[in-house]
Amino acid sequence: MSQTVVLGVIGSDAHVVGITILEQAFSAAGFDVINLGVQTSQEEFAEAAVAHDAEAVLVSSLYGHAEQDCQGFHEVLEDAGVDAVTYIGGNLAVGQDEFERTRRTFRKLGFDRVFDSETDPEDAIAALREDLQIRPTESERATISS
Amino acid sequence: MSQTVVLGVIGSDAHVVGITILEQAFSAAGFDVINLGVQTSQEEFAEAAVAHDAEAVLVSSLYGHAEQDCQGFHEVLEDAGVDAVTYIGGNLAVGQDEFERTRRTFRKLGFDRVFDSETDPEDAIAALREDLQIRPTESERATISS
Amino acid sequence: MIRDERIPADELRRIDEEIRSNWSTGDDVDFEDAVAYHESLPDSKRFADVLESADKPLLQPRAGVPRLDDQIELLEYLHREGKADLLPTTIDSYTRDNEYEKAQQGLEKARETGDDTLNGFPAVNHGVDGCRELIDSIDAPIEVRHGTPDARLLAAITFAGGFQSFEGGPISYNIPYTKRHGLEETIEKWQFVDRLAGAYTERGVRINREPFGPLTGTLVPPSIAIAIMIVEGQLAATQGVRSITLGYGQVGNVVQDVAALNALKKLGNEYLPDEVVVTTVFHEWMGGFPPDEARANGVIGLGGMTAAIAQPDKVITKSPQEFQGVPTKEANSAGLRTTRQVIDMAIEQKIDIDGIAEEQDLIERETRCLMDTIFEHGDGDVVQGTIEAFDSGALDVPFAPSDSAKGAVLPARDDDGRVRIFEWADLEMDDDIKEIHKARLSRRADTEGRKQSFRMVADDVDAISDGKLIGRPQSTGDV
Amino acid sequence: MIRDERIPADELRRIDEEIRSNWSTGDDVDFEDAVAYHESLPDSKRFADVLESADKPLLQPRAGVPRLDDQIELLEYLHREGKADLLPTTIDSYTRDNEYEKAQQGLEKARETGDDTLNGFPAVNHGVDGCRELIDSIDAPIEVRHGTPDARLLAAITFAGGFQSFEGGPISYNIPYTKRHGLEETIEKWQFVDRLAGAYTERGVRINREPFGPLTGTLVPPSIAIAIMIVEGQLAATQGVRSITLGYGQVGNVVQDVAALNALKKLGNEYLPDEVVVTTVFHEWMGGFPPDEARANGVIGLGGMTAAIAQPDKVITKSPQEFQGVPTKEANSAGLRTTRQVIDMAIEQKIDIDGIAEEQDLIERETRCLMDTIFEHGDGDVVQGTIEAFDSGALDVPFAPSDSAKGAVLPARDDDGRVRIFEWADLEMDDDIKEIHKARLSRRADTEGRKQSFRMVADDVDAISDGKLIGRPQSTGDV
Repeated sequence: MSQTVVLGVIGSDAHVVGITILEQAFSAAGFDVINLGVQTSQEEFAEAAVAHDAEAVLVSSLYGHAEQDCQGFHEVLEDAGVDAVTYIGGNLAVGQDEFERTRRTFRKLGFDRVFDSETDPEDAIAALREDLQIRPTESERATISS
Repeated sequence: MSQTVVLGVIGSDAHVVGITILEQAFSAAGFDVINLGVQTSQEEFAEAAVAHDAEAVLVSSLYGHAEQDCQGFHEVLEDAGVDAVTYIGGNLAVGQDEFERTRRTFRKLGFDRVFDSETDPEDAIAALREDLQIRPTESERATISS
Repeated sequence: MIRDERIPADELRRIDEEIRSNWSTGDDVDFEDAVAYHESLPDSKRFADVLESADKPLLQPRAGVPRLDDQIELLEYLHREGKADLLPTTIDSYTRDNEYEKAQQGLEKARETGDDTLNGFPAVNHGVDGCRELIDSIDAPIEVRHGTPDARLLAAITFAGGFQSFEGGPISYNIPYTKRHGLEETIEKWQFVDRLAGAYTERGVRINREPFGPLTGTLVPPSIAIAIMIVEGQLAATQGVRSITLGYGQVGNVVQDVAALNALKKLGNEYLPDEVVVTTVFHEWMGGFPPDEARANGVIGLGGMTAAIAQPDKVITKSPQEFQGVPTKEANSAGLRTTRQVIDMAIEQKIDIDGIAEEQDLIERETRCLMDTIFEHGDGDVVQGTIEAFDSGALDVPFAPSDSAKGAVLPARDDDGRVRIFEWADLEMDDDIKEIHKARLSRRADTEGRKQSFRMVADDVDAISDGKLIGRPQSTGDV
Repeated sequence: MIRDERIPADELRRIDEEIRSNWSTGDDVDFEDAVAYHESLPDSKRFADVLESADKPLLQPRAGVPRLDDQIELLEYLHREGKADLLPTTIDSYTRDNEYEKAQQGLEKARETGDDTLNGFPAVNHGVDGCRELIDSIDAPIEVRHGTPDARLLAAITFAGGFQSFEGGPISYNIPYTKRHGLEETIEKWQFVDRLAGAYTERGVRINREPFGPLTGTLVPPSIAIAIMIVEGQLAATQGVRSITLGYGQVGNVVQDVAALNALKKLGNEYLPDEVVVTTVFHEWMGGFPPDEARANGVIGLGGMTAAIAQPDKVITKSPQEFQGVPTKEANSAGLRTTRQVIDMAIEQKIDIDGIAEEQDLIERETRCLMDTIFEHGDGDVVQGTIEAFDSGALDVPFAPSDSAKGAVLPARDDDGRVRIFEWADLEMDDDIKEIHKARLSRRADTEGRKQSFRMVADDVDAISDGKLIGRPQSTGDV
């Protein structure tokens, strides 16, 4: 049975290319993907996660305001009764902030994993499989080893 | 009767393009041109001016050492008995020296006229005609006015 | 039901009065006074005339800062040091969202602190007099560039303020810019903008209109961009616009870019009414730029070369600082001069590249498929057809953030670097054309020894910023 | 009488000993030890192998500073930050004039003060050990670049020091660089350099030799450059050189440049013996650069584009600071990266321009005329033929400062920007070819409404630094 991930760009951010590619990548990897698109509010993430009984919520942000957009996000999820793995990725800080510091910030906000904008979709998929304890299917393993 | 000009690049300077164009321009304007080429010494200018009974000596310099290359040049010409109009043109100073200052420097060294590297050959020809009191020929005037 | 019909004069007046009441500066707009002001402008400031009579591509940068005196200084600099032929005034984000109060606060803060608290020039807040001071100060035509779904008040004020060119359109300033504005809504609002431009045109003041060709700026297949340009051109023409500049964003493959600009010009002239003067604008690469300024100059160089060969009427230039966002005025000027040098060195050369006619033919056939489906979806009405075609996915734009487009179509480069369609979704297209795309992408997959997949799309999106045109897998690239 | 014959082994040894006594560091040269050192070098430092096996154009800048540690740092920077594939070591002017004592004083002063008191790296003074320290420090092949009429000692020391590529030749390092060295003299001296490279080659150490293609760097007609490249290649091959890189300097017309590089490769392979591996190097524009760095980047962009289409084996890059003279290492790297970006974006595209084959055919015919006259002048001996042909003016180079060339031939651009010959003087050429040039220049004169004259030549010399390719009269240009 396939697992469901909710995907979206948080806040007022309108960068769509990244999540379009993530949507394709997760679909191809066998997940059911609910793509909320750009300019998605915290509440919309929570509603979608509940409605689709999502195993994972993947948040993207590229315009540098992720930290303020994610304040209280995990409280909103908890209040709605969402119990899903949460990832965030993208350009998470304005300026030349060292990424380790950024990672700590978003871990503290409640995200299970934090990715920078250079991350390949495959890495996020591999991480999610590990976190959800899913093994690649036979055909995918064949692709990977070929 | 055509007038003779001696032309050359002074010192160790090997920039040939400018004098090649000057040679063509003065020839086309009806002068007899003795082109001494690059890397010409003060003495070679003097010898050529005497040998060809030149009305004008035109010195070119583009590598920034014109001032030291021209020290004592007019004494050498005088000692050889040269009584010609002398012009100098090119990149006459290293760096962003204001051109008026450069002009004064070379006027003091004895040159009758000083030109910067942006000067058109036509301007030098017009100046020389004025200094030697030559009028353009009929056909040239026709070209100019056409 | 909204249709492609000219807004009647009384309706024009009604909307005009209504939208002018949205902000205090709307009161100062007087149409007769505005026409007189335009008539007083010298030839050098008449945008349409300058653009249409040019004998080589004119260059225009992007630029906008909040304060009037700073904007004057910036445009003077770009004109003098960058040798820009045409100048822009880029509008701030609050104004694009019709948040004039927030723009006012930002402007006042900018005036107090001297900081650029807005990311553009809030023309509505500056009002008619502020705009005219700008127009008076600069001896070149100036265009309003923005990204506003509802640009009615902005148009009313900037037209009265002396601007003679206005970028945007109901699709091109909706689909790539906003999530929740419906297409019907933006078409209605832009019909007013075009109708107002038409009203000036009727009085001899030809306001130039420029649909935004690059759309989402990311590997947009030429035929999709061209079809949308034609639709927006038709909508503007219906409302009385007579000077229309159709846009196209560089994809980076020279043959495809030249072919696309040729097709844009040809089909624009074919589809738009004879009384419209059609010109074209080429946008230097709108996708991700390399972070390194030296490499960015290489991208700009390729753009200049393409412009020299295709000879569009106008080129919108990029700067070596594109990666960082808004460039300094020096970098902006540098982008202009690098482009100028390449164009001026190459434009007198006869550079006829093989295969342009074939590629142009393919682009034209694709565009006609899309235009046909639009007309069919609307039973002959282009407005209804556009709305319905986007709704069904028969017309679509890759990477569209708007809910008004499916955004399901996906592009990828073929083995030569031309943009093809990898995922068609519901896009309407003849099967034989789909086969051509499939075969080209299959050839690339063979070269790279991998299956066609979304992975190519992702690699292609990053390729130019990583220093290549085609997103080849790492292993087959150089080290 | 000097002829194109291989220097006998005993004569090689005699000259070698004689020239090594010209400066103290000559004592340290030991051929067997040098061969062993070369054999110890990793594949990544074998110049000929790296160049000949590359699957795309390799990039190489120009760079040389007096102190060894500074030179190491500079080359490391250009390798790391500029991503140069091949590295240079440019030699100082005193060494080029064989003034080793003055170079020594400059080097000592540089060591004391830290200033760059020399305009390059005095390799003779650094000696064999100094050169090897440089070779050991840099993980890339390095070429010696200079401009030395008598480069015998420089070659002896740098070959023993581990350099595997050496620029120059008896014509290309005489005609454009010096006034009073006779051709017979420089040919004799370069026969030794080539013979020494050949001696290493016999032992399996293939020293790459690179005649300097751009010559005077100012509108050199392609056929003249190619003929001289072939002659220098033949002279090197006679002495046993087996890896020869023929050079060509960009003229700025894409069709002519691509045609010339094609012709250079084809005729080089045809005229040189089969056992020689012929490669080509393309020099980005060697004439006057715009003072403005942004415009200079445009010139570099056109160079990169040309290289992407013609695909030479190597490209010598320019920097945006070309106008000022020696660039900073940052600017030098920027030129490399701008070129790399353009090449990598364009090289996978199929860009076949019409008319290249015709232009190439013309260049080949012209080159054959010149080669025929050289052989005729020398009764079959290329050395005597070259000397005699230059003496009679049947072979000539425009703007040559050397007394060994008449320098009477003058080039001008045609209406398409291709370099044609305006003044033939005594240059040997078939009449029908002369007619072609005349007709092309006549068309330009018609376009410009002026007579063909030296004025076009003068205008063309300045055109690129003034922002155009063709030196049109002001009145017909834009304002």
